[in-house]
Formats: sequence, C-alpha cells, structure tokens
Amino acid sequence: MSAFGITRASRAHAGFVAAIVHRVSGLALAIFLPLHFLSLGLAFEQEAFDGFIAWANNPLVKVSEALLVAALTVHFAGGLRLLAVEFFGLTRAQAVWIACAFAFGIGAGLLFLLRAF
Amino acid sequence: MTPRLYLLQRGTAFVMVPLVITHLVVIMIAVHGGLSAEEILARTRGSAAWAIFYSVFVFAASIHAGIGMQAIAHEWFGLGQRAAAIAGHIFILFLLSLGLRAVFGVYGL
Amino acid sequence: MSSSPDNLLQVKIWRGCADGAYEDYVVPQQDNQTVLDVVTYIQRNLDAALAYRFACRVGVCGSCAMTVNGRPRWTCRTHVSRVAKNGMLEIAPLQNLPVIRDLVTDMTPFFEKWQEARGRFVPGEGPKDTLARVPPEQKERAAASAAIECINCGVCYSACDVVAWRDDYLGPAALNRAWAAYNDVRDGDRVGVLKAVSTGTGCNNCHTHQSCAEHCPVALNPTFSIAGLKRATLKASVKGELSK
Amino acid sequence: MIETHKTDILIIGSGGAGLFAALHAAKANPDLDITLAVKGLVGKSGCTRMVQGGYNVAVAAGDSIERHFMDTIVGGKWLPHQDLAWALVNGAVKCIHELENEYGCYFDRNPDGTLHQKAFAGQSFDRTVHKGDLTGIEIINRLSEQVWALNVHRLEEHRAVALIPTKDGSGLAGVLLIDIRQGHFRFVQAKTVLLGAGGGPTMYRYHTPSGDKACDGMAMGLRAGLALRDMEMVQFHPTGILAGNDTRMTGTILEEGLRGAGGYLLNGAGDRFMFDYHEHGERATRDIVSRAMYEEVRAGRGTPNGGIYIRMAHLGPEKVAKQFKGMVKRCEDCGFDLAGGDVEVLPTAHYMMGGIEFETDCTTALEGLYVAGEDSGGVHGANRLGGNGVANSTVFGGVSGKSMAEAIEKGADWRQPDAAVLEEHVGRCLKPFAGKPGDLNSIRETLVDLMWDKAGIVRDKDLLETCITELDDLGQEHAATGLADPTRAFNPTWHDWLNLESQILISQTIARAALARDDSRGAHYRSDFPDMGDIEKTRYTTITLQKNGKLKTGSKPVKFTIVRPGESLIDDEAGAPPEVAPPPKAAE
Repeated sequence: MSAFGITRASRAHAGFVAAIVHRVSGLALAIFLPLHFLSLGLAFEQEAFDGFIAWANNPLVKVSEALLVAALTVHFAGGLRLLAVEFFGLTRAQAVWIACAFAFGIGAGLLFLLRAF
Repeated sequence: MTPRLYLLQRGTAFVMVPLVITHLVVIMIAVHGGLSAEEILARTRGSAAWAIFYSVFVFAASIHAGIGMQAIAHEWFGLGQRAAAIAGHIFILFLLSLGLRAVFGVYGL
Repeated sequence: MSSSPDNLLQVKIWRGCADGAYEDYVVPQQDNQTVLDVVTYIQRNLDAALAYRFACRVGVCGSCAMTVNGRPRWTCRTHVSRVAKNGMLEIAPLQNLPVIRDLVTDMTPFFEKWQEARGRFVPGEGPKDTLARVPPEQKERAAASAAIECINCGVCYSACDVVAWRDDYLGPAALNRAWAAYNDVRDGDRVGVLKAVSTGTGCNNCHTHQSCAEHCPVALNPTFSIAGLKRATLKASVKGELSK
Repeated sequence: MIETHKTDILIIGSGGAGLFAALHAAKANPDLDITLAVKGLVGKSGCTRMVQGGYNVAVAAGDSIERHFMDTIVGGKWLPHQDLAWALVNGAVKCIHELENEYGCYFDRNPDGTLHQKAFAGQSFDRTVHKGDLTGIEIINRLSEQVWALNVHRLEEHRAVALIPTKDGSGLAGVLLIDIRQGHFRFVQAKTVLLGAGGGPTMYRYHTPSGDKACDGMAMGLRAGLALRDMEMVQFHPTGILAGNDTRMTGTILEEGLRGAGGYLLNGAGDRFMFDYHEHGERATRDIVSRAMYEEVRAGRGTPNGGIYIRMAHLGPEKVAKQFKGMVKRCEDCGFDLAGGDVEVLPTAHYMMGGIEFETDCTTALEGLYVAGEDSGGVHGANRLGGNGVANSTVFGGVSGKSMAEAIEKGADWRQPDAAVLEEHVGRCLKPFAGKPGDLNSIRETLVDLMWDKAGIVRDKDLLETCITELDDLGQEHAATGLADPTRAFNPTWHDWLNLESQILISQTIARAALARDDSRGAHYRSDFPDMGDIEKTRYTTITLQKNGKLKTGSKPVKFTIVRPGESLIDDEAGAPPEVAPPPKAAE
C-alpha cells in the first residue's frame, strides 16, 4: 500500500495533483510554522537586536525559511485554485490554468528571492 | 466538516490572500532589496500597524492550519472524528501562543 | 470483424472477494470490442462462474462499472483499444464499495448515502393537477438540468479520494443529486436538502480534487454541484436557517 | 434448502411497472408489507430506463384523450383491447402529473415554461413528453429514489423462476425465487403478486432490450396456465448498431430521428434503396423500412457484415454532432463515426406487443396474480406507438398497486403453496447442475439465428413450421445441457441457462402465434398472406401451455367496445385521425 493510499491510476490528473501539492505544502507549513514562530520568539527574548541579526544570518535558518516561503507560495496558489472553483464557479480547465499561472508567477518571485542568498 | 468549520477555514483563507501577498513582498524587499535586518526592525519596531497586521495573520493562520490538520489527522493518520477535532483545537492554541509571542517579540510590545 | 490469432489480449481479472487475487486469461481481440465484451467472452468461453453485473449494455443503467487498468469506467461503452496498454487489461471491481464476488460490488452504501443526502424530490404545495411553469433559462432550472443526468453507476464514488480516506463521506453522486434537488423550485423542502448535506459527513468534506468530474462517464461535474452546496449551506448557516 | 418469507404484496421487477406499483400500493395503505424483487439492482434492470423518446399523454390544448386513443387503435391496426387502450390514454394524464408533482421528474419545457411535447411517429398530435433523449433515466431514477425512501423490502439480484399456485389451483400462493448472490432458493408467500418483469424479444439475433431480459415473466405466466395473446406481434426498429456477433452493443438503437432529419440508408454498393420500396424513402414507417432493409440484405446487397449503412455526413458532420450528440457519442465509444462516416445498422427486435391476458384492473385469470408492463398483452395490438411503452408500464403499474391494496383491504389472505409444484420447479432450475456439461453458446447462437431467419421480419408458413420443429429440438438439446461449474452463488452461466429456457419457450409461442395468424398487419408480416384481412372480423391469437406440456394456439374476436372500424371518437374527422403527414420532402 502506498503512503496514505495516494497512488491509483485514477488519480493521474491535474486536479488531484494540485490538491495533493496543496495538502502536502499545508502540512509542511503546519510543521515549520511553529519552528518559525519559536525561533523568532526566542531570538527576541534573549537580546532583541543582536539576537535577531545572529538568528537571521544562521544558514540553517536561511534554508528552512526559504523552504517555508516555498511552501507558502505553493499553498497559496493551490488555495487560489480551490477558492476559484468553490466560490467563483470556474470550470475545471480555467481553474487549473489559473493555478498554473499563479504557480508560475510566484515561482518566478521565489527564484528572485532565492538569488538574495 | 460542518458549515461552521468550513466558514472558518475558507474565511481565513480569504483574509490571508492579501496578507500573504504583503508578507511575501516584505520578505522579498527585505532580502533582495538590501535592507538590513536593522533597517527593517527600525521601521517596524513599535509600529502598531505592523503589529496588528501580523497579529491578524497569526490568528488566521492558526485557525486555518488547525482545521486543515484536523482533516489530515482524520483522513491520513486514522484519528477518530472526535480525537481529530480535539487535536485540531490544541494545534490552534499551540500555534496561536507561539505566533503571538513572536509578534510581541518583534514589535517589542 | 477480423481477428487474427496473434491479436490476443492478456487479461487479468480479480477473482474472489476482498481477499481475492488476479487470474490471467487470454482473449482474442476484435475490431469492435468493449471491456464488457471481454468479460463476457471470458464468462462464456473460459470461466463459466466469473461473476459480473451488467444490464442495458449501452450506457444507460450504470450497472457494469468496473476498475479497468486502475480507473473506474463504464465497461459497456469503453472500447478496448482506448484502454488496453500493450494488449494488457487489468479488470477489478469498483473501489470504495464492498465486493460481493469477483467483479460485483455491493452498491447498498452508495444508495443509502443518496437517501441520506436527501437525494429525492419532496412534493411542494403547488396544485397537483397542473404542471409548474418553469422556463428553461431560469437559473435554478439550469443548475438542476446540468446535474440531473446521472446514471448512478458509482464511478465517481469509486474515484473519490475523500470516500477512500473517510468512508462515511456522502460522496459525489449523492451530493450532486442533492444539488439538483435543492435547485428544483417545485420542491417542498429545499432547506431540508441543505440540512441533510451540512452534517459532519456532508458536502464540506469535499477537497475539490475533481476526480469525480474527471471520471464521470456522462461528463457531469459533481465537484461544481458540491461547491454549490457549500455556498448554499454557508449562506443558510450564517442566516441560521439550518438550525430551525 | 428453501428460505421462506411472508409479505402482503410481492412485486417482481423494478421498471416503470414495478416501481409505480410499489408507490401506489404504499399510498393506498402505508401499513402494507411490500417486497420488491428484481433480477438486478432496483431501478437498474429493465427497459423503462432505456426509453429515449418519451411519454405520450394528451395534456396540451387542442389534443384530447379521444385523439390519443384513436391514434393508439389505428396504430395498433384495430387489434388492441379497446378498454385497455382507453385505460392507458386516461391513466397517462394522471400519471404524468404524478411523475412531475409527486415524484419529481423534471420534463423539458418550452421557452415560456410550459411542458414541451414533441412529435413522434404515427401520431396526429405532438404529445410526447420527454427529458432530452434520456427520458427513461429521469423517470426510473426519480421513481427509484421514492421507493428507496419507502419501507419496502428490497430483494435485489433475486430472480423469479416460478409462480406457485395453491394445491387446488384456485389461486396464487407465492413466487419461487433464486437469490443470485447466494445461489439459494427463496419462496415468498404473498397475498397478491405483481408480475412486472418485463418482456423483451432478446431471442432475436439483433435486439434492443436490456441484456438481462429473457421473457421470464411471460414464461412463468405460461407455465402457471395463463394465456398469452398477440405473441406474433414483435416490433422491429429499423436502425440497430451492427458491431459483430460477439459484442453486447450490437442491436442497440440508433434513434429514429436520424432518418427523420434526412439520413440516408445505403446498401453494400453505396446506393440509396428506400425509394425502390416506398415513396417516403427513409422516412417511411418502421415496419416498411425494416422490411426493405431486410429484403435488401437477403438479396445479397448488404454490407460486408450483412447490414445496411446509415450516412449522416451529407447534412454536415458538425451539425450532426450537435443535433445528435448522444448518438454520435455512443457510436464514437464503440469505435464508429456517425457524424462523418458510414455506420452499419440492421433492423433490431424492439418490443413485444403480446403478453399475458389481463383486465383493466390488472387482474389475470389466476387469483392473486396481477400483471403490468411488457409482460402483459393487448394494450397495443399489432403495433406500439413510440411513447406508448413507458405510458403503458407506469399507468398499469400504478393501477396494479392500487388494485392489490384494495384486494387485501377486501380480505385477500395468504394461500398455501402446492409443495409438489414448488419441488418440481426447484428441480427444474437445478437440472443443469446434474446434466453433462455442454455448449450453451452454440444453443444461444442457434436460437438467435433461427428466430431472426424464420420468425423475424418476414415470415411464411414453411419458415415458421421449420422454426417450430427446430425450436422443439433446440429445447430438448437445452434441457439436456449441463453446467461445467457447480458454483451456485453468482454463477452467470447458470442464469444464462435459465434465460435460454425462458427464451426458447417464448420463441415457441411467437412462432406458433405467427403461424396461426394468416394475415399481415402491423409488426407481423406474412409473405404468403400479405394483406391485412377483414378488419371487421379481427381476431387476436392466444396461446396456452397445456398440462401435457404442449402449446395450444387459439383465437378470439376483438371486441370493438368503444369504437368500430370506420368510426371515430373525434367528431369532425370521419373514420380515423388524419394520417401522419408525409415528410415534407427527402432532404438532399
């Protein structure tokens, strides 16, 4: 049995892939977000300015923060697809198209962002 | 899932659309635009507007994530309906407390 | 109807109940041959006790749905050439339903949920000796018409990921029917539909994977029907109509 | 081992008749214990569901039940039982309101919101109510939902195999069924029983009905001593898909509208031939077109697979694809291009006008047994109008439900079954498990060819006599043929055997009734008696199974209880409603 019963031939279509990416990125956010909050909070508790600067320059934090941003953008795009279908009655093709467009746009932004590292 | 939970989850999603965009822009400006951490903090620290912005964000994200986790716990991790609901609520409180603490830290409240 | 001996299909068919196994058969390929014809050939010529269900043979009754090479399909109108991979077919019963034997599933849960979702008409107060005047362009009528031509074959239910993950979910077909019932202006208890579908097992569990719409043999889009129910139940819930 | 159950009302079949009966019986008395037994799943078996065209009912201004009645009588070539036809056209009006207002069928509307009624062949008024070209699905789905909501015992995948009378034969005690899933026998004792299993001429090489149909209901009635009438009247539809003998879809209908819209029928040489047979060409009536196609193929001018081509492409493939979306998709799924190419078709056996004799309250000669739908005979006479079939099953289904509830109200009680008959039928059904395994497929192939060639579209004395002899032989061969697999639970080959048993028996009644009728009218055509005969002296055929196992044919005069030939119920039109207007002109 595959992980969480995801692999079935019947699931090889855009809607399912979009939904799984949405869920997995959401799960990743839910796992990383507490760490993000915790480290931010801790950094300031110790010594406000210096702590934050030291924290922001930690490579591990940089990488995990980048992943968090990636998960956020992907989840965001998936969420737009969902809202487009559920609230604006868009057809399937349109919804997928919009999701792709947003994913592309945000992905480009992300690339831009990563260059900063 | 009931209409109440649905309202909360999709409602927080709608609320977060502008918040996420703003947040992403802030990060990009911060990291790419050459603003140093000091400069950012200098602008935001003590700013009530940003404190409110991120407090709302934390509230919305916590509720949104808690409900999502409830569904995942039931559908993927085999928790019963009730257990998943309890786990979801605990997760909301957990995220909320950590998140608000971080907001207080950053804005020096 | 040419068929040459080297034109053979390798067919694997699920035998037994939930704990069964695949068995192999070799079936001559024909120019015009549906998956149901392949199953029939095996029953008539190779394995007399192979259990399968069919009735109308032409896509009307929704009895013959099976899982073909991993996808739920109506078999009576699925041409072999469209689904065979390198001359191979793997045929199993529908997923998400109890297996009675071989390719036959028990559709009782599917129809029970149809009722649970209030997938039926409740007479209104209108006069019984005339027919309601309902223009075809009316918004509700158009929505009902778009959802109504379901043949209750169970393909969407079998394809639904949410049903696979939580078996109490009402599923796409039942909710799609409920949406048509809700949009029937002649119905005597439209809010009753919303009450029925807004429980913990109802429409709000749908994650909009759109697997139902992807696989529906008659090209319905239950996801959109369910989205409609989500909006309608949301509105009714905010107005407090669901608790009355 | 036989499990036994008791119920007030047992309904066999879940087509339009069975479902309507359940709803009406429950409405008449909600406390009744109702059991619904069906060969497949509730609402999925049967032919009402397959109705494309629609439902004839006189509800429009300008139409009248008298006009609907006259169309039915004239269309049925004065052979219908007039009281039944009258009950049909009256009941249809009530039924259509019930279907819409109580069960939720949502038929198509005109732009102003009023009911849309379309034109259908053989009718003097546009009265066919429909839901697109999937009317049957709408009706059966809505009825099934209502029945599911009732407290009705559902015996799904239960095949009725015998009507079990009382010891003195004075009434019906109950029905013997096979639980298909378990392979067990079940005897259901009931105060009243509706036989609504549906007919379906599936014994012909090319046929339209649902593939699970085998004339079980008529066969059970015949074995229980009831008379069948009009069995020679088998309606053929001109355009069934021809996809090869090993395909289930062969014989299924391509709708009549294709010819109506200007489609061509071409022989193997690619020539249009219909104008050689009739001035209306492809738009001539079903029987004329069917016979012409059959003659063309028999004369060696068919397609390579022995059919006729239907061509639509000259009307513009895009236009055809739009106007006949369902048909084009159906062909496409089966590998054919209807919009742009030629599709091979042949006439296909569609409907049996004949069946068990019954009264307007659905009672039969056997106390406790009611009949409705295609199992019954006499409503349509020699020809059924398109759109009168679903009206028939729902109207009489409803009548039977009410009648059965009333009979119980008046004191109908359980009767004791004749144990010997019960045992006899169990033995009959189990016989193939003891027999030497044989080739059921070749028996089926022989049967369908025999009926197609010798008791089909064109008949004569010699053909029919040969057919009867060969059917007798085939029956004996079938009886001696055993099953290879001893599994009883969900063994489809056991049910193939039982299907063939019913089909062969009913084939014999068709061939014998066809031999007995020495005229040609409606669906029945005798090349040795091509004339219609004297309408004033119209008789209908009857056939019974005697105690010695022999079939006995007879005939009775049709009683013109409401209208006589040459008269009409419509004041300003002498004789009959106007002939259906000839098509404007063949589309070029």
